[in-house]
Amino acid sequence: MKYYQPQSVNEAIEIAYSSQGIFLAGGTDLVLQMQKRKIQPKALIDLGRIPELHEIKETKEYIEIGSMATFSEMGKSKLIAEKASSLWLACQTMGSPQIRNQATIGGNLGNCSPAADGLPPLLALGTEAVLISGEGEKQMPLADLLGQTPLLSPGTLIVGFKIPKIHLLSGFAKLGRREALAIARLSVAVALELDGSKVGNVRVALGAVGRRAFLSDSLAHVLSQREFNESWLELGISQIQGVVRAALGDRASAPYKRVAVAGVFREAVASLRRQGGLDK
Amino acid sequence: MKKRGIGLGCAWYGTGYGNGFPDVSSAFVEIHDDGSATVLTGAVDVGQGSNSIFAQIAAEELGLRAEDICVNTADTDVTPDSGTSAATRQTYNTGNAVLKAVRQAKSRLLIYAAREFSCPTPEGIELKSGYIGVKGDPSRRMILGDMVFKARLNGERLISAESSTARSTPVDLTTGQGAPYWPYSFGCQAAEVEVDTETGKVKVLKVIAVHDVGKALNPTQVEGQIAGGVTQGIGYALLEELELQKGMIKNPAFSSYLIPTALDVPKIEAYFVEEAEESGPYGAKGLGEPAMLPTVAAVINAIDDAVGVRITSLPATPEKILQALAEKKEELG
Amino acid sequence: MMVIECIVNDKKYVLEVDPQERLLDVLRNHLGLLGTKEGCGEGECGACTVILDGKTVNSCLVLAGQAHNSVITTIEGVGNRQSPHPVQKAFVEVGAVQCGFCTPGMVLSAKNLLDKNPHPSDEEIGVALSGNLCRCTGYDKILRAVKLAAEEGK
Amino acid sequence: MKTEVVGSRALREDSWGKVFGQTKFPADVNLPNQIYGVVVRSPHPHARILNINSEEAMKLEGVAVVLTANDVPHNSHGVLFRDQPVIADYVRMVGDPVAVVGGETMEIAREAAERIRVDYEILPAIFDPEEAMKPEVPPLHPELQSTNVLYHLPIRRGSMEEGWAKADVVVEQVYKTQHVDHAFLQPEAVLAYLDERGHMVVQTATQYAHYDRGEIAHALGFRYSQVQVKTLAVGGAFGGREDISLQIIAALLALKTQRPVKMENTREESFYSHSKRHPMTMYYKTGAAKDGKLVAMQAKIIGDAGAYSSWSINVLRKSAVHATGPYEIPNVEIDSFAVFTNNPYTGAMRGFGAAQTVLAYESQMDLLAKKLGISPLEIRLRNCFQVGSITATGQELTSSVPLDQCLAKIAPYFRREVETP
Repeated sequence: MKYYQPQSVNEAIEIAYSSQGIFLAGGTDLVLQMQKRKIQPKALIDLGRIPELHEIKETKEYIEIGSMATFSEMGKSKLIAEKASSLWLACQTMGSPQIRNQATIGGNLGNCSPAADGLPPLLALGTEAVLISGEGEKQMPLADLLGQTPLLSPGTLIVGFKIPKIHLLSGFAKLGRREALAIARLSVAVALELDGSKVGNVRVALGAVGRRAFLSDSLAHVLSQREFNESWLELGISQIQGVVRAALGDRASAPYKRVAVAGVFREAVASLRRQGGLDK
Repeated sequence: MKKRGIGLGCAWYGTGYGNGFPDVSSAFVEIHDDGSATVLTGAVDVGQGSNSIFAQIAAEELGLRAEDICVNTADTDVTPDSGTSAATRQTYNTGNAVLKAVRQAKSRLLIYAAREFSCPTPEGIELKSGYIGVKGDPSRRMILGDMVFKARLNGERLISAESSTARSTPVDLTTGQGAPYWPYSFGCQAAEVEVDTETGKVKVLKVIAVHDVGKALNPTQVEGQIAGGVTQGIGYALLEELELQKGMIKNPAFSSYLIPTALDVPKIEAYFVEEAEESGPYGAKGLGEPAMLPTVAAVINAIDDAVGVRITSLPATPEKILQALAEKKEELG
Repeated sequence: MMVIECIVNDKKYVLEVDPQERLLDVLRNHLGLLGTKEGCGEGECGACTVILDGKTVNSCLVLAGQAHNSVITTIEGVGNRQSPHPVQKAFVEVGAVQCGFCTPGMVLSAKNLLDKNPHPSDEEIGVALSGNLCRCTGYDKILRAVKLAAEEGK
Repeated sequence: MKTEVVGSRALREDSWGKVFGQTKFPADVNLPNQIYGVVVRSPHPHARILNINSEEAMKLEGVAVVLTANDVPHNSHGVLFRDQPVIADYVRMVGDPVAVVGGETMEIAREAAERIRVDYEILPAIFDPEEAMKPEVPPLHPELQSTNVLYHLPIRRGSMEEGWAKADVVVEQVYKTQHVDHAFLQPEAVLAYLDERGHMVVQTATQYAHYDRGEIAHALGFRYSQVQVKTLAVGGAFGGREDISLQIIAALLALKTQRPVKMENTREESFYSHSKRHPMTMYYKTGAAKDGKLVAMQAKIIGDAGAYSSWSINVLRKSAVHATGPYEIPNVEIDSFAVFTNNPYTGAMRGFGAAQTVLAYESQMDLLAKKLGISPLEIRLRNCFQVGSITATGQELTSSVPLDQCLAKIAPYFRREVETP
């Protein structure tokens, strides 16, 4: 097996084309799958040495996060804490310190586990994914990308994410079996705009409810343009339980998850309120 | 909603192999020319710290520090059989064997020293702080090593082999009557939990553990056993379960067979009661297993106290708790 | 095979490795640094924790190639009997060591925490050690030891 | 008695080596020219082995040897009965070793293990102990018992009729516990070699070196004096290192190849190569009088022994003896059973049978307290053992029974918390 460490995105794309190798981000999932021989790549293209992929920065319209930003880096970023707090929250509880130091947001999307911690917040925040391949660079809503099968065509590199600076308030909660090193059994990210006491443009994304994280259109519809109060919360709970019911059907985990999502939604909203300084 | 509750659990535990099985430990001891000593025993230190306990026992008897004792264990070419490191038996059983062996090796030295000090009986001799001398007469003492060296030049060999056997009888096969174990250890724990009634998640906030140890030979190690036991007990009560499908383990990995992490452990307060067990070394009895027993009961009882549901099958998963809450709601109409 | 260069415990190495090899195997098999333990091979237990470029990682999830041009600290590079690291000293004094299999990884996670945050809160200590499983101690004395090491550093 | 060193917080000598990473666990020792052993395990819970084809494995360069049941001089081991094969030709659980490969590297040995083809005649398997204990079910170990009930201990004390007559409140409940793994952090590992004396030296982590020596000597046909088991640092045990795991297999490979042999379990292999905590189903009925005194208890305890006996008899005995909890009950009827199934075998684990019954008897105490309208603390204080108490097995507790003192220490905390609204 060949091992490459390109210094630039273009170099990486070229190597991918010529070697038919696969991209290695943090490696916390890929290395395991290689150990178990579930994946036996012809070549590995380690993206760790491409400086631009590590950047976390603010531009006029976006918070931009390079695909190789680790969960620790995001979790320590003041920018993300202030302007993408649901993502920041997800970074605090993902895996363990060691995993957070290694795992990247790009890898989280590339591996695309149903329980991927980073995806529901990015979805709720209306994130655009930036991809590049031999055919050039393109930008598309993450929600659309997650609707595609396969997720990425071979040789496509995830460059990073652009979070529009619209949703100043966002929250996240995750239900795991234990307090650390827990795979999400359910996760909920909520983002919204608050105009006085009225909420607009609500976006709710769920993780570990089905094959991939998804954004719920129906929740967005029902919960937008209302007073932000207790009855809004209760409406949200009953609606999200319906969403989980519909998404899980008769899967073994359904009876539990469709009830438990109430507590997760409540906590996600509570975290949003705290982040927004609404509970002081 | 998050609700809090507190639960109590008591337990008892008969230590040793029990049921009349010959529960024997052995130890060899040699006191060296400089007064330091080596203890050989088959007992394995599996991490619980038995080697330190044996060093402390030998040091106590010889008036030395624990670090003056070499404890070499569990090499079948070298050490005598001391039974398994299980059944909460090494402190008690092998501790007794070491104590007997050290006293035996020491007894020759005492006899020799009594002659040296013109003391009519070895009862009048004591070993303390690296010295050997006449009890109550600080002017008549000698560095222990010097006395041992002298004794050896005069042909004394301060070596010994001893065994200790726990008392136990088989129970009657038709009535179960008998005295199968000795001694028994006791303990109780209180657990405070918080139950999320929406997700069914249980968080253990605090555990108070009080255990009967006869005598704490090393309080640090007693506390260590208790905290370790409590944590395993929490895993047993809430997290751990081997999922079997037609005899096949579906979760043979630490990512799917979950044990508690540092963040799953509550504040643990460990206390112990010291009421000497006459048959134990310095009154000690074992604690390894008893430390984890009451936890599961304390947690399960605390869940009931918090939300009024009785979980009867382990582990108390969020699924089981939510289901029990739903059933309770139905019952109440 | 590929050649990697790295600095391990202040010593520079140039090694020929299979790129699929894990850093854990490189440390144990090529360099004989056996203090780094393998408990699960899937990044769950933290027994193989090392500090790579200032961050703790599970060396069972890092490929040799990823360690190219990096600076690594293993337990062998932390302290010794003549001058133990404050964390090591505290672990012994408090009684945070039982079977000892998790200990090297725990010490490295704790050291790394204190390097970056010399006065951590109890919660920060718990989080810093949450990727290191221990089955013997119940973590209680380990958490206390880290706290003691931090206090002694004040 | 006044003591100085005993009772002090003396430091553990071994902890220094452990904090510096110097301590040698079995995975950390190696010898020049060693080969690596890997076990092929059965994916079936109950099967007869018809044929093992190792041709493809032997074709691989660097494969030293493949061993099967026929290669073991005395193919059995076990703590109570030698009912467990070193290498099975008849499989009773998933994970039974059916072949062993020795290779020049761990990778070669693993690759070769995957190439071994085993033909099984799959036999009907049983997983529910209550099913398995029915007399018409064929026994898994006919050489030990004519049914799958390996052990039954009845405990009878007093008169149940009188007991129930005195009971003002009765609670009846079924409790279940699960299979639990020891999850010690250090997976099993062994280094085995013949030394210059011709003795078999086995360096490993075990709970009982002398037992291991006996089992290795028995299986290989050696004198005890020619087998040395040297225990290295043990990375946690909790009962999971009581039975033999890799020790005999490694020694056998060393004997057959006359080379040092290293074996290391992966975590997954570890799950399959040691015992588990017994799951138990416990049927409990307990009665108390109005004054809070326990008057009668009836319990039926069924423990899943899995495929081999290991310590099951002793474990279920311990369950029975401790089934009342630390309380005086004059009228008691307990029946405890250990039952073979095709589940992973169960054996010793911290608590050893007493860790299951505590769920049952302490739950019963709280349920009774609720019915009686007294506090959980009160009902325990009224019934707990004291010096002079008689247990369900008729044993008089003659000294050091300070449960009341333990409860007294915990009481203030408990009362305070209870009073908090």
